[in-house]
Amino acid sequence: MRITLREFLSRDVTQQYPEERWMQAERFRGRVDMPLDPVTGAHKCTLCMMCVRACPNGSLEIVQGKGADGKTRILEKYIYKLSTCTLCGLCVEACNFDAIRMNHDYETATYDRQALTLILNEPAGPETQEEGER
Amino acid sequence: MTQQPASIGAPRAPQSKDALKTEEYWINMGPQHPSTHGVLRLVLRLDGETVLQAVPHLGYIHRSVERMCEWDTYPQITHLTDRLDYLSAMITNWAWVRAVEQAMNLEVPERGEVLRVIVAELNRLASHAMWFGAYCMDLGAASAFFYGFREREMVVDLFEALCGQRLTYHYLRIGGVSADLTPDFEKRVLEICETFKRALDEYEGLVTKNVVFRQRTEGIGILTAEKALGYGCSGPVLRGSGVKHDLRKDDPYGAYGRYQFDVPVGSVGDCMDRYKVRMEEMRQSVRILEQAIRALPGGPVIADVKAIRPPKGETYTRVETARGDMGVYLVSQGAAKPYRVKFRSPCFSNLSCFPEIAVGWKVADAVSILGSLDVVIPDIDR
Amino acid sequence: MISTSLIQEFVLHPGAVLTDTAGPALRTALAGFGLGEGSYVAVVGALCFAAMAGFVSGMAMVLTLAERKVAAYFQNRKGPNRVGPWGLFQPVADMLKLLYKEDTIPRAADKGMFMIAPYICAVAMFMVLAVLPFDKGLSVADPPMGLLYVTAVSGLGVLGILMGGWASANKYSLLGGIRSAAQVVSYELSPALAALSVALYSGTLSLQTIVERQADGWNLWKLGPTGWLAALIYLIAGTAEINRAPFDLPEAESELTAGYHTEYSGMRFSMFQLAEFMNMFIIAGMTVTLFLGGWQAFPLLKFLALPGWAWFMGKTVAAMFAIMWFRWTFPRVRVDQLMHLEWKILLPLSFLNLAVVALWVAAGR
Amino acid sequence: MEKAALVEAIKASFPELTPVESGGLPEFKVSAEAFRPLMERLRSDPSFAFDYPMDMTAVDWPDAGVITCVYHLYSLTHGHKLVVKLDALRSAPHAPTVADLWPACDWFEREVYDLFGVVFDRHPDLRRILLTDDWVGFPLRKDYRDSRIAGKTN
Repeated sequence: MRITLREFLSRDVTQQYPEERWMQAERFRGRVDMPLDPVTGAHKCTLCMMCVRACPNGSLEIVQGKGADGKTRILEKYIYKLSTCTLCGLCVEACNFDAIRMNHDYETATYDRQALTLILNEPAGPETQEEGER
Repeated sequence: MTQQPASIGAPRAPQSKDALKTEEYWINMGPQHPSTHGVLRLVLRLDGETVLQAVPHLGYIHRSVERMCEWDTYPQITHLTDRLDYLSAMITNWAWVRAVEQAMNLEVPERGEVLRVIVAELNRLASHAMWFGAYCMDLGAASAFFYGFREREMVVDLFEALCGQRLTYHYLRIGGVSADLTPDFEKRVLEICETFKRALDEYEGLVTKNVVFRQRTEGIGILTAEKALGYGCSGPVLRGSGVKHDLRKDDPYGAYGRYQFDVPVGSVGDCMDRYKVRMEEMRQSVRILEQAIRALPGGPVIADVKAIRPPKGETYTRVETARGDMGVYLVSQGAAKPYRVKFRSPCFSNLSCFPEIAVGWKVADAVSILGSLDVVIPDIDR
Repeated sequence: MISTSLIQEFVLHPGAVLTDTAGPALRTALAGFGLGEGSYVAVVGALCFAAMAGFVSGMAMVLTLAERKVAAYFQNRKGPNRVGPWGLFQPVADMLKLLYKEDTIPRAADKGMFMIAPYICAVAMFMVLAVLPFDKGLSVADPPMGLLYVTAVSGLGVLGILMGGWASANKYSLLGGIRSAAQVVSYELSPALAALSVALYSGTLSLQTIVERQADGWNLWKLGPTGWLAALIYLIAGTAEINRAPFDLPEAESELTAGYHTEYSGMRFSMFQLAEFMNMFIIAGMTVTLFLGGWQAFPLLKFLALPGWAWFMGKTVAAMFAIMWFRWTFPRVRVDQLMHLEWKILLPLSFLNLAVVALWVAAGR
Repeated sequence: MEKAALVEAIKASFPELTPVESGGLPEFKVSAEAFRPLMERLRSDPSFAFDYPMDMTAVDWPDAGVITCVYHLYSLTHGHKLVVKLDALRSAPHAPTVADLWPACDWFEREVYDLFGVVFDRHPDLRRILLTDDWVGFPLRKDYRDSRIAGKTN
């Protein structure tokens, strides 16, 4: 009894979620996301397909398109199926060009399944956080 | 309900002629039930409140992880093992990673081994803290659940800082660990050790010495040593029955050989013994952590291994998770994907003794016994 | 005619005001309409029921919030604080939810009994509440054998629980109902005996006079160690009688999901909740009346001159806090241990206690 | 005791058994007839004292037309491990049960029956343990195809 009273008087440890936000750790693995290279302003992806092969759940898919001069291959669509992704981080490790990373976005619930299939390489990209506020 | 074949079960007590005419009846405990810790269905045959026979039905969360392993390459399988015994995900990672390293007899750098021990013991602390909360909730003391989780939260925050996830860590890699420690890691681990020491004394006072708790656990669900061995129980369940068997000592692996810690053993094998063994194990884990943090070797954390392709052949390795020994039987044909993988789940065997030790006890005791076995259902169904 | 001094007087001594001024005024007013004594009783009865219903719904709302807040602080968390400041409107939200929620009746349920059960619990609770002495003269009725009445009627609540458990055609509810039948019936005995030792000492069964006799000191001290023992037995057995932890077997969350009221929802469920919370209030109130001097002031703090009912409510809130404190500290007892505790420990103790008090009273204190 | 000593000791009492040469644990491949006596001996003989059934599973070899039941045994007293393998024909896989020697094998064998289809003779309660009772087919067999598995099948 004495102990529960002591707990009764000690401060509470819960966190009021919507108001107080949890500051994730630096290495927090949220959703996969393709930031813009601050130097060139473009995506760093070189279509080497390493990440697609590394992903155990087949949630990455790259659609290639023809470049302006008809020969070079350019990245058309970098499709990321968040619905099958298990946030294991193997793709980020496999990428040698540091093109993709896992940002701190953990509120990824949506109302319809299609919204879970994201196209990561649009210039703006789905509300990707800026490079700074990682 | 199909009539369950009575593999193990007690016949009803003989009815004296003039006794009140009572009937036995079947009751479904699960798959949705507050104290089965997941989707486990126990069909109980009751006579009033006394359990005459318990027939567990498994497989509600069977994802056939073993079949999925045949599709993925070796590194990809590591993240699958997070989802087996999710309360000691670090240690289940280690079980898989150790199997592949043994198959390729790959040398793990010293710092990687020590980090694995630290992370495994932290995970054991978090898992036992969670079990403590859930077990007290099963017996009715709801507030102890929150105290258990308050302690566990510190460890989970540390893991988030270390590897980025709070439950499915995927921190270990074949050949070592994926990332080195964060700068404030040592300080936080020592902080956790202090908190757990104080918390364990508080739990002792709140629960262990509590008369009602002792009445609900002492002498209940006796699992004799011989039966425990026969049923293949392991971990705190086996040690609770008085058998001193801990893989970290009997089948040493990793850097456990460097640290002094003793293996708590129960005597009778009732719920209280299993409870005491786990509480003592938490203290031993704190001891290991303190020794490990003070002597952290330098150097790389992962061996650089190019192609992970174990030669043709098979290995069987075991690791001590928070619930018992988790074995990995790996058969490889030299390809990039394993030919056959079998995860020996500690909870599967720990639960197999339940139908025998739950007979004759009340429904409330069945809940207490199941809680003391500390089963994690995805680990059973795989 | 309603002068401020009357109101101020009413606040201080509601009982006296009601019996001396309001009662005769009402009687003459009715006589004016040519209605006799019978209608006077009917009107007073209706008024009392309205007052009690108001008090009960107000108290239930306060208690639901208090229970959740106290539980939360015991568990290092905040409890409801979203609906209104510090969660004050949470009970209103709960009430609205329960009103609008559909009253599902399981298909296999025994409809009649299923619908009646919660109201029997509520009725039992109301009947006991009628006798509780809130202040000098401020209780709906003050029968000379009040204590006997309370012990008799509080056994009625178990009927509702048993019917609820049986009617919802669900094995878990049946188990809960049967458990509560065994529990409440067997936990009638020791509190009755503990209360009897107090009645023996104060020479009456009427609650009001018991409280009056405690003017010069609470029974707890006057009865000495037997007083302490009787109070402890009453509180423990009382908690068990209203199915609250650590004896909450009928609605054991971890074994029977929610025991007898698993299948209930909406208004019927709120009736069960209402009965449970008010039972807690009653047990606390009875403990205060019997042992802690009802609406008598603290002997040391007499100078505060608070009205009687404020003392009563204050002590009852303290007693309720203790009951809640039990709930969040102890694990649940098993059914046979529950019976063992009553029949083999509490009952002999209360008999012994009664014997000692009887001897002491016979020897003439 | 040491691996070589253990292998010798077993060969002494069961001459017709040939240990399998592999880098790992001591291993024996056993025929169905010699299986029960060996297991009973391993269980009861104090010099072996294999009292702890570590694991029991099966591996499907479609091209060899056989399902191999693999028993991993461990002795707590002596601390040594042993692997015993028993082949069952894929067409009608049968194997004698050891559930009476080690109760743990009751559930292990039920799981192998459930996922591989190996019928264990004289098993007390041979039912599917993981899948629903009316499941068709045995998922862990290499030739098991299921239309519902999206994407990968091999």
